Amino acid sequence: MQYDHIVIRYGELTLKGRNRKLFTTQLAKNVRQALRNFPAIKVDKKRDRMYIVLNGEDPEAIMDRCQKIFGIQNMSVALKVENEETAIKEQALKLLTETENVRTFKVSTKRSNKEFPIGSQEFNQVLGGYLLSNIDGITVDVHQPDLEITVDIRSEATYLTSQKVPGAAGLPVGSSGKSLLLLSGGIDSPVAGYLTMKRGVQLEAIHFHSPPYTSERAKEKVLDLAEKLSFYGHSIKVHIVPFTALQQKIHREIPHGYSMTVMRRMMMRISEAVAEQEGILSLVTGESLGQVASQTMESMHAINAVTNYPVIRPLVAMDKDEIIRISEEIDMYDISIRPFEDCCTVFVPKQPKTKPKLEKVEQFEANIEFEPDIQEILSAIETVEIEAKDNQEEELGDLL
Amino acid sequence: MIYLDNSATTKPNPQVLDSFTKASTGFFGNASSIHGIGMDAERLLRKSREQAASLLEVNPNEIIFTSGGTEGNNLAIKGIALEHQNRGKHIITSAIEHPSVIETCQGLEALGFEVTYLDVDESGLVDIDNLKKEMREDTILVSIMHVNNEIGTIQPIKEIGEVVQSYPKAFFHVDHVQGYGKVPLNIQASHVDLCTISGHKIHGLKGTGVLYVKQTVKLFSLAHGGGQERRIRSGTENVAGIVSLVKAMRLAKEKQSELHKKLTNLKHTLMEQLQTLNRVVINTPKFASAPHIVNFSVRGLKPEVVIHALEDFEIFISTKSACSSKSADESAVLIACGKDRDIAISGLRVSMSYETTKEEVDYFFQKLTEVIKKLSEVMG
Amino acid sequence: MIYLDNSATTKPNPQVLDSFTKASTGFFGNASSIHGIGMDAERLLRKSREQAASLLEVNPNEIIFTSGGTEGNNLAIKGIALEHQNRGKHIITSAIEHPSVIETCQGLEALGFEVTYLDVDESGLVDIDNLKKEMREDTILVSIMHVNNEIGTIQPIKEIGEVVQSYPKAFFHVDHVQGYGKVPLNIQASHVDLCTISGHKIHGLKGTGVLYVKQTVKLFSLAHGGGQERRIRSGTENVAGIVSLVKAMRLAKEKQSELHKKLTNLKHTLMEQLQTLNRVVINTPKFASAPHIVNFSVRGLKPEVVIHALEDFEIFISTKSACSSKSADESAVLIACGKDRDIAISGLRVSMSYETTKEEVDYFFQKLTEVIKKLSEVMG
Ligand SMILES: Cc1ncc(COP(=O)(O)O)c(C=O)c1O
Ligand SMILES: Cc1ncc(COP(=O)(O)O)c(C=O)c1O
Repeated sequence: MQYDHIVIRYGELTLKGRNRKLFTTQLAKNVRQALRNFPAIKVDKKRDRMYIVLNGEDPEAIMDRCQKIFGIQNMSVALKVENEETAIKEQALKLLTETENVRTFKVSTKRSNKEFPIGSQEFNQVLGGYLLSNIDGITVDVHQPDLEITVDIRSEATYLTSQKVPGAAGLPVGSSGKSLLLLSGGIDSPVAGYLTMKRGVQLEAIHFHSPPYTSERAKEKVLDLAEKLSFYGHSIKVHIVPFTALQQKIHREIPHGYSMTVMRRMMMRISEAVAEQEGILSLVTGESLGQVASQTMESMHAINAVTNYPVIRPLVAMDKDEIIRISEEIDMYDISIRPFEDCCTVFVPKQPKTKPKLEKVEQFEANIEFEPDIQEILSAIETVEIEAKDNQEEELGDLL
Repeated sequence: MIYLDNSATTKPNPQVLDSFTKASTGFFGNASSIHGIGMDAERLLRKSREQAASLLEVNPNEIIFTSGGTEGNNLAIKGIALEHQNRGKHIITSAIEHPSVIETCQGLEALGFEVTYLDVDESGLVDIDNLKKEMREDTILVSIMHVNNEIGTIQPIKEIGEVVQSYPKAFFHVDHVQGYGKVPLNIQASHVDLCTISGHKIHGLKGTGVLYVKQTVKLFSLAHGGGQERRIRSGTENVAGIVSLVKAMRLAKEKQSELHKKLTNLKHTLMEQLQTLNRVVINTPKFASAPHIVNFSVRGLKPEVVIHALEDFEIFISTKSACSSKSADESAVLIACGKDRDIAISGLRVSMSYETTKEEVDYFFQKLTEVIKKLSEVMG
Repeated sequence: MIYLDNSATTKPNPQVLDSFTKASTGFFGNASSIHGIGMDAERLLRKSREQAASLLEVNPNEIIFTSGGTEGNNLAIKGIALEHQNRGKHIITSAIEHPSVIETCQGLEALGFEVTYLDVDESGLVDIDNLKKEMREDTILVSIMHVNNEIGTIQPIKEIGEVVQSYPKAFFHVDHVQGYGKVPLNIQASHVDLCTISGHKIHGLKGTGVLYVKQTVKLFSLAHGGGQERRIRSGTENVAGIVSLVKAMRLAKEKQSELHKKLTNLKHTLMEQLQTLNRVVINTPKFASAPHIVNFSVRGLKPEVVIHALEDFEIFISTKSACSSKSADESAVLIACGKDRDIAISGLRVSMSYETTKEEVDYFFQKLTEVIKKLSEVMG
């Protein structure tokens, strides 16, 4: 069957009253961006839905790609027909005969164009009867049909659509500002990033790299995770922080029970500075309560004390199982479990303080000059922009 | 040279060979080494696996790279048998499988397994009702090929998959070696648990292949060791070979629908022409057969003699499959299809590739006509 | 780039790759096809087999071409076990074999076989008297490696062969993967029944190997099918791979004695230098070890960190073997040699090739010294 359109329905964002236009405009932009490898398509934004005019492009590939765009409630392939009874009948017949494995069907008509002469109930009957009399061995099943044909009669035309495919829901990325994600190679932080993007937030990421204690593979893993995330937005800037020297200094100068807390505070300070430079107003972390030593209430308190920026913690109240399930769903789990160390596990003290006291941390830090180290690090950050690549990278793609 | 023995092996595509050479020198590291040279190899391996998975529409961790079709079939069948023998020791296959399936099953019989070899009809087709009858509570594996390598019959894989699916203890293996790139197969929709592909049949290199192994399926490993390939198939990964294979898979897939049209036309023309010849009986079924294979017998003429006579014109075709071509007797596949012995001993196979042209097929037919005429005069 | 991880894998020799490419295009036929294109491939295959045999000083029909060391070891061990289980189900190996031997034995334990893992002394050597004590009437296989891949220990293969020889029911398998081209081994004089070689460890291509199988030895095939390779290892022969392997074998053999001298010198110099470093403990035994491997531990430093630090200078060495390098824990080989845990978790391996120069080794030593100094300051 040659479908010529995809209908995209908005869902949640239709509720947003005056902001609606902002959201739909952002969504249309995101859709165009995500589908830039399908040059023939056209995106036609309407008040209550959006059409992708296929112009011959492959509908399945496009629907696949659209499933990673937040702000889409659901979508269907569609066939555009003129508002005329015979044309609708013929096309519906074609649609039904050319779809495989259909023994039962159902017609539902929605007539928002009241000028169309036949009412929706009546048209269900008219069209149903027409289809029954033209195809052998087919019956109507209103409860569980193999194929439901929706006839959407609108002012400009009629759209015949079959099944609805759920979208990623949420809000269009870019409609809720920007945040900086502290991205490690673990399971949690990419999930935190994903959930934040789902609320319409565009991300940048920051990663702390400590060669030779952490390997290139660990860095690559993070870039691979960022690439997966970038499919939900357009592209993600990743700031790679050379962290070795500072970690070594902390290891040397701070009592071991407190080195972990101090290290995290340094990460927060550096992240805040990067956010400020980039005009970003908040940070995102993958912390959740009670998983490891650094995620006790006391620890969070001591670490949070260095920043006034809002810290978004989408996982804070989630179970590990839930987090893993999402990680698998969004295809990041296999990357996250690649066995390479990240910087947080490099100088793990034998007995980190699980309940660090803020005054003590501040006291330890006060004795040592860290500011020059931080300034040096900030000037040495490497930033890469990761784009959602639908095709293989050049270098390797050539071989494959 | 008119090479019409592409079911035995194909000429490697120069692009495929080129990828192999480049990867051999540029990515020679051991993908398990932790340094950068190992990492480069590992990344390339990972990309290859992802691409193979997307071509087969499965998950990357369901791709097990092997050394070819024979290894894939052995690993699938022995791997299931040895791992799951506590559940049952009954295996079902068909009478017209490739030797790497049939002989593997016979090898398992020697180890105490019981094997049912399903009959086929005159087209080489397995009968679904018959399969249903033979399924038992202790059946742990059904292994049926997609496209037969001698006569080209396409089995109803999806229907078979549905039957096997209803037996929770039984796994379903498909030898897809002759099918890949020629006849579409939807692995997941057909409920396939294991699926074999071989590189050198699709213009890739010898020594390369894939076994698809569904995520949830456990196999007894035939290659224990470093734990590579999901612990199912250890050994330092042949990254260059894998890269070349995936490239061959991609090229074959890209050409598939065009190829199907072209070869189907050539096949039908050739079959119609052959029908006009005296003594010739066509063994490839008219329907449900792959586009690249035409098998026929010339009654009363020794097939080797025909082959060698055609070689004088630089035309290369074969008797049955290469694997069994050295035993001079009848084709087990043709016998299983119920052919007379004199047909079964005189089978000839033409197998085409994307490079085959109409001119070549016409020229082949013309020379075959001459050869048959000449030889018949002698043989009387 | 200073590549000192040649025990993990080697860079293919350009001549070897060239042979592969030429054979892939010029001899692409299926060696089992009866026409001229098949015959050309078969002839090349035969020549290759003869040359491999003459390099190993064995008969051509004792050469079974495989896809590498892991397949060779699995085929030898499982092939004997499954074929001869009626005679007995006891297998002897050592505690420091490669995973492709150890894990294969463990796999067989799951199938009801009993395996004795011989202890080794602090140099990694198997004790002959101990072996004699463990030999039983139902022992069907003894599998001992020639050269250990982590620390380079050379086992007394001839003496072991003599012990096994006196048990008519027992076969003797040698994993010669790290030995070939480095340390001479006389297969026949050592009463070896099965012997594994891998192409990519000797500047050949991945996916290639040989298993020597003595004429009189029968194996259960892990690759049933068309009956190639004495029915032991079916599958369309990877002629180009085989040609490349045999070329690599020849080049390695030709260079062997020169290489032995050169690497032995480099090894001794390096070991002497390493001895002068604080924290460093040398694990490779001074005597009875291969010329290309030097294994040492840096107490208190994580080996991955040392490796990554050396990468900054384009120097590539490894932790234990590539196969087990991703599991962060201790080396089973070093533990078996009786080393403390802190030594066993910090093993590093330098493995050289014919391309390694004195300058490279000196530079490596200099940078290692610097790296250890710097890292030690931090770790306290
Ligand atoms: C149907 C079929 N299965 C399996 C094989 C074996 O594949 P390979 O030659 O790669 O071992 C072949 C070809 O020989 C084949 O035609
Ligand atoms: C001693 C030894 N045996 C066997 C093998 C396995 O060889 P391959 O990598 O060719 O499978 C190796 C190397 O990995 C080895 O070092």
